[in-house]
Amino acid sequence: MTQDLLRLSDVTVEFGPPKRPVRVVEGVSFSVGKGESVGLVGESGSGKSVTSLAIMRLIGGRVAKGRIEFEGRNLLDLPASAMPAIRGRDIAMIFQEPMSSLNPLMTVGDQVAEALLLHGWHDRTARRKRTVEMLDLVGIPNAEGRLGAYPHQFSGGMRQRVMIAMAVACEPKLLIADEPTTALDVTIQAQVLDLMKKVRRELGMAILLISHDLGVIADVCERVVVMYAGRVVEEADIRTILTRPQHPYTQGLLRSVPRRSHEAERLYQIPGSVPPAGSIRQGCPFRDRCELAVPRCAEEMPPMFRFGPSQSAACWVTAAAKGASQAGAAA
Amino acid sequence: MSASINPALQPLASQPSVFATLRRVIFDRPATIFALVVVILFVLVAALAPLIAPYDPLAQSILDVNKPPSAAHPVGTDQFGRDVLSRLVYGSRNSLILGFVSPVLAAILGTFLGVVAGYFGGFVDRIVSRIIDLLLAFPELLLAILIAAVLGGGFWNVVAVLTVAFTPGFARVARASTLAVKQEPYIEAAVAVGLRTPMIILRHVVPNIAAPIVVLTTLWIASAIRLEASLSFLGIGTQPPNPSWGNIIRDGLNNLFGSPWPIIGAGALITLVVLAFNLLGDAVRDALDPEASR
Amino acid sequence: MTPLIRAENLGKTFGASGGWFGGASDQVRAVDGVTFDVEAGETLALVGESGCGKSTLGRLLLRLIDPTDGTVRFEGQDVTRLSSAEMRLMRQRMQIIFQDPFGSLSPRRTIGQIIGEPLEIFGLARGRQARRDRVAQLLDQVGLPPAYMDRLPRQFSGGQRQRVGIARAIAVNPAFIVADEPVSALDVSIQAQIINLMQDLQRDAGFSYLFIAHDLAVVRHIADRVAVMYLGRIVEVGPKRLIYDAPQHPYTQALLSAAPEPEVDTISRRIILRGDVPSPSNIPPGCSFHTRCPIAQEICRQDRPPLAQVAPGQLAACHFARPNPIPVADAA
Amino acid sequence: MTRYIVVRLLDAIPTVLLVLTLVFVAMRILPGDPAVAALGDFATPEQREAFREQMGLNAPLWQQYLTFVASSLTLDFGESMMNGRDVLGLISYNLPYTIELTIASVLLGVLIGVPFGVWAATNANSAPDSAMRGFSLIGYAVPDFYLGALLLIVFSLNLGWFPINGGGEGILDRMHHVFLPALTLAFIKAAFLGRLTRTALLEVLGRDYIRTARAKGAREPRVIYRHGLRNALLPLTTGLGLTTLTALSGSVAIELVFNRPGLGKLLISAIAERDYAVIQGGIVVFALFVVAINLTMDLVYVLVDPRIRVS
Repeated sequence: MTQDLLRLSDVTVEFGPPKRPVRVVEGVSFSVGKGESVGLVGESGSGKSVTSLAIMRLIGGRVAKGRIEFEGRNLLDLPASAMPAIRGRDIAMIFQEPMSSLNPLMTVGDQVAEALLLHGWHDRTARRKRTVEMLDLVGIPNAEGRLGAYPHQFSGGMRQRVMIAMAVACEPKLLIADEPTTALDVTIQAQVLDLMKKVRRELGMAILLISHDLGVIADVCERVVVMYAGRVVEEADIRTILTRPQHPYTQGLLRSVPRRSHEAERLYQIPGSVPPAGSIRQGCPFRDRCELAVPRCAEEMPPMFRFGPSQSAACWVTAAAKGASQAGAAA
Repeated sequence: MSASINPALQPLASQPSVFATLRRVIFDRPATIFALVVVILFVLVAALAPLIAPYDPLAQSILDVNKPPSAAHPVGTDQFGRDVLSRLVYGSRNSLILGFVSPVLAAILGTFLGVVAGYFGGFVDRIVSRIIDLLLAFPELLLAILIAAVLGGGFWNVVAVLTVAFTPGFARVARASTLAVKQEPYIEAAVAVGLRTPMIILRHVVPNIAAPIVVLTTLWIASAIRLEASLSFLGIGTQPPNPSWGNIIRDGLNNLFGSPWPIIGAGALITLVVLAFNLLGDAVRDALDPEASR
Repeated sequence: MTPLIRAENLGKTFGASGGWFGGASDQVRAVDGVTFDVEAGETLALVGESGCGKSTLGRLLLRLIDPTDGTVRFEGQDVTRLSSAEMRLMRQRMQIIFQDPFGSLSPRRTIGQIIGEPLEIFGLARGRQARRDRVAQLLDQVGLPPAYMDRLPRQFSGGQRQRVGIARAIAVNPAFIVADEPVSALDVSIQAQIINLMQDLQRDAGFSYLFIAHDLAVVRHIADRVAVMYLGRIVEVGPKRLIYDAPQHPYTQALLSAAPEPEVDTISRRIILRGDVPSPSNIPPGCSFHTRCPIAQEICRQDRPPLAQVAPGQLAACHFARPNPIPVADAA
Repeated sequence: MTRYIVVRLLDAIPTVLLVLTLVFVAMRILPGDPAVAALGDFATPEQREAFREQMGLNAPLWQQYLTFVASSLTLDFGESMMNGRDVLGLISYNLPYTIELTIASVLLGVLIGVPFGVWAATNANSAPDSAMRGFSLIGYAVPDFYLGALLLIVFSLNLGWFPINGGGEGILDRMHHVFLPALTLAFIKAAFLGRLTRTALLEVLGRDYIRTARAKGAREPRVIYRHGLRNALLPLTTGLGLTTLTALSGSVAIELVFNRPGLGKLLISAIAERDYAVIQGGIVVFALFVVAINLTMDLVYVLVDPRIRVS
């Protein structure tokens, strides 16, 4: 892997009063290389969205610990006033709810143009031309004629296209997409995923895609980070995850999704419920639902063990069985 | 089969009861304790007026006209030599009774109208909500003034006026809440298991719209007290010589050069009591209807 | 042998109206001339995207919504003509499981009261203790400890609430259950639990499901037959094997390829439909899919294709669905 | 948009008719015999008969209704029973004073309340916010006529800065006369508008599109004013309509406190004198005003909200 574009080391995010904090994300480390597309997968309460907002420093909670380095610079060290210059220009973001993520009182043209204006496009004509180009790029038919349209005149899929146009207008080096297709229908989801791949190809940026759906991640991403209850439990390239998952959670997740390759069997089910965010303070967060759990799992959170050149997972049991060694310290 | 599932129950951080929340909301805020004290004092004074008032509120005395505050008359006397403190003490009875009766009557009437209109929809709803909308276009005070202009003053007329002025507000809230609740799948679930409509309304609709109605009732006690004062001030509420905080100010205004004390005293009391009920209403709202707060 | 349920030419038009005079302005044809059967003991999956009318169709079968036209026969009896008292009795035979595990349980009633309500209505367990015993049994059946009977819904997780909803539905021993996207709102790792539970219960009690879903992946395990809906109409229906392996309607094909599965080799050949689903208040003439169809021809803009047999048990509404499409001239 | 405006205007017609019907029902049918209601229990039968004749109360009810609607719509309210003056004339003499008071108090209220609310919202949970909360609590509790009386005692009676009664002649004098009454109402309106601005702005600032604006690199002032306040204008427009209406209703008591001419004072005196024709005229005019203000606000909404404007 070449130089990292984004590197999170031991990031911990807390909400609530400082005296009784709720840790929603704990000790999360992973990185995104230049031009790479990485998926962050997890269920509700896994902390995946909070992690993505923490990178942009757009969360209500506190990053209590850790470093978030972008091109070698720790974003957490920067004064708050330095962040707007980075947001939208270096790191851009799109969100889950296309219906509410656009300002209802501003035309879509103005909203895309605003992203440009905020990052140095002061010439009006150039800005307008670029806005049309971007809307064209994301497949808004008759882009020039739609500049003056308002969001309510667009469907959900179209709004998500506008969001993408706005996000990539300044050619950011990293696009964070937080469940960008969850609110959309299947056929529209296919369109938007296709568009994200196209835009990435044309603009050469890195993508961090957050989703609960491994299928979506498999479609877009080269590498996957699996989160559970605020922690990273496994990380690998996509092919390895799909064929040789090591963490019992990843294994169970893959086996419980209905799909072609195991249609005949009864669906595998992970027992129990997803723990609410911040409810597990000690040991492996998956142990209560894990068939392999041993007493040690309740006492100590397993570190990441290396299972191959591109794969590591946090499980005492599989690591011992496969003789995996502890991955190098995250720094 | 169930043995293999073992869905461990994780009780979400133990859900506090409504009363526990109410207690917390009341006693964690100094302002609410203050409000509670004021309200209790107010109720006690009104209930025990004959014991507390030093004089007969109607007794005139030509010798004691327009006296400033003194030991004998802590808030002075008015232009007829009546003791202002005694008048204020007796005036609280009007505020208390009207303050409670009208909002409660309006809540019952308005909830009934709103639930019926919201649940059944159609023609009934169209008529009811049209009239509600129209009446709501009028501020309560103006509506009360206009109705009182027709009916005239007096205790029961004021009750009627305030009830009519408040009913549309309750009806709107009840209707909107009913419409929202009616969209909830659990209502459809009740239909799907074959429950009769009256039972659906009693079991599944009313308990779930009760919170905003109760909150509104508490908040409107404050409005009722202020409105009664306004009407009495305008001469279309409680009729002299019966004392009411509003008509004490009215009398005071006619005697501006005589003594400002009746105005100052009565106005301060209205402000204090209304403030206290508003604070209490906010507390009840925070306890019962957290989503409506802010 | 009559099927358990037969919907014939079922249709529903919603009309919006407002203002003083209440004139109808926007009409939405949510379900349009739908005909199909559900056999006893089978699971028919009803798949379509948002706004296709699948939930409305499910509610029409149960008469939670009154149809504008057509009939629903339940064991041969026309449900749409029952009086409201007769309909209430009929509800003992047909039940529903909802999508939203948070909204479908009355928030101020304990789960024991919620599950006990249908028992009370139909007099299935007389007396308080008998009812509690039966509720306990039902809770055990859906994998919840009976001790939780006196708790309120908000103390349960989404998956657990969905179990409560299932217990309420099976309490009256129905013959038919509409399951309206029962797992869409749940976490991935919980979905399998619920699907398995529903299958187990069906195996034990022998009722039928109409299982509504928004994509084809989720019904892969539970369906016997699959019906695909688009803009208020069924465009293809058939045995699961044929729908997944030899779909005939281009929309079914697109839907099947659009759902990304976590498989290594699926990524390449994907059919991507252009444009958005048209509004159900303005359905295109001819084949309503022609605005997005990759193989649409002139005939599709003019004639609406009927739902016709393409293989044993498989019907598709496409002019080009037959293995050997007959020439356009002859088709007219 | 045109369609919306036309619909809205047409919709006002039945509303006006309904208002007039309610007034008619309230005045002619509810009290039993209007003659008794108007003249009191002690009037002689002859006086009552004369009253009925004068008011046209001997005609069939439907005819009375039609006459009432027709004369209301042509603003023909007959003559005062006290002094025989034309009611329309009385109203048109008094109305400008009420209008100038209403407008002045709303303007002052907006100027004080909205900036205060923005200040509180952008400093939520700190000192400005607490100040706003205190201000609004007082504003919600203090009766306008009491506040007016206090201001009158201090500034007019004791300090002598402002007149103690009347409406004034000529622009400057009228402004001098209207200032204190307007300030009284404005204080209360500012408390309401300030609180509303704060709530609306905070609500908008929690929306998803605000996060979008931040995510594309907008700095806080731009986020608050361009994206936040613009969207908060929608609830504020409704609030402004409400403020105008409550200012109108508050003007009744304020006119009494400051002893200035105006529609409210006219109505209240008429009630005291049982001047039936003036009461009826006053009620109708007040009611028509309410309908007109609501209609205006709906039309203003069109300008602010593109979801109504474009579609």
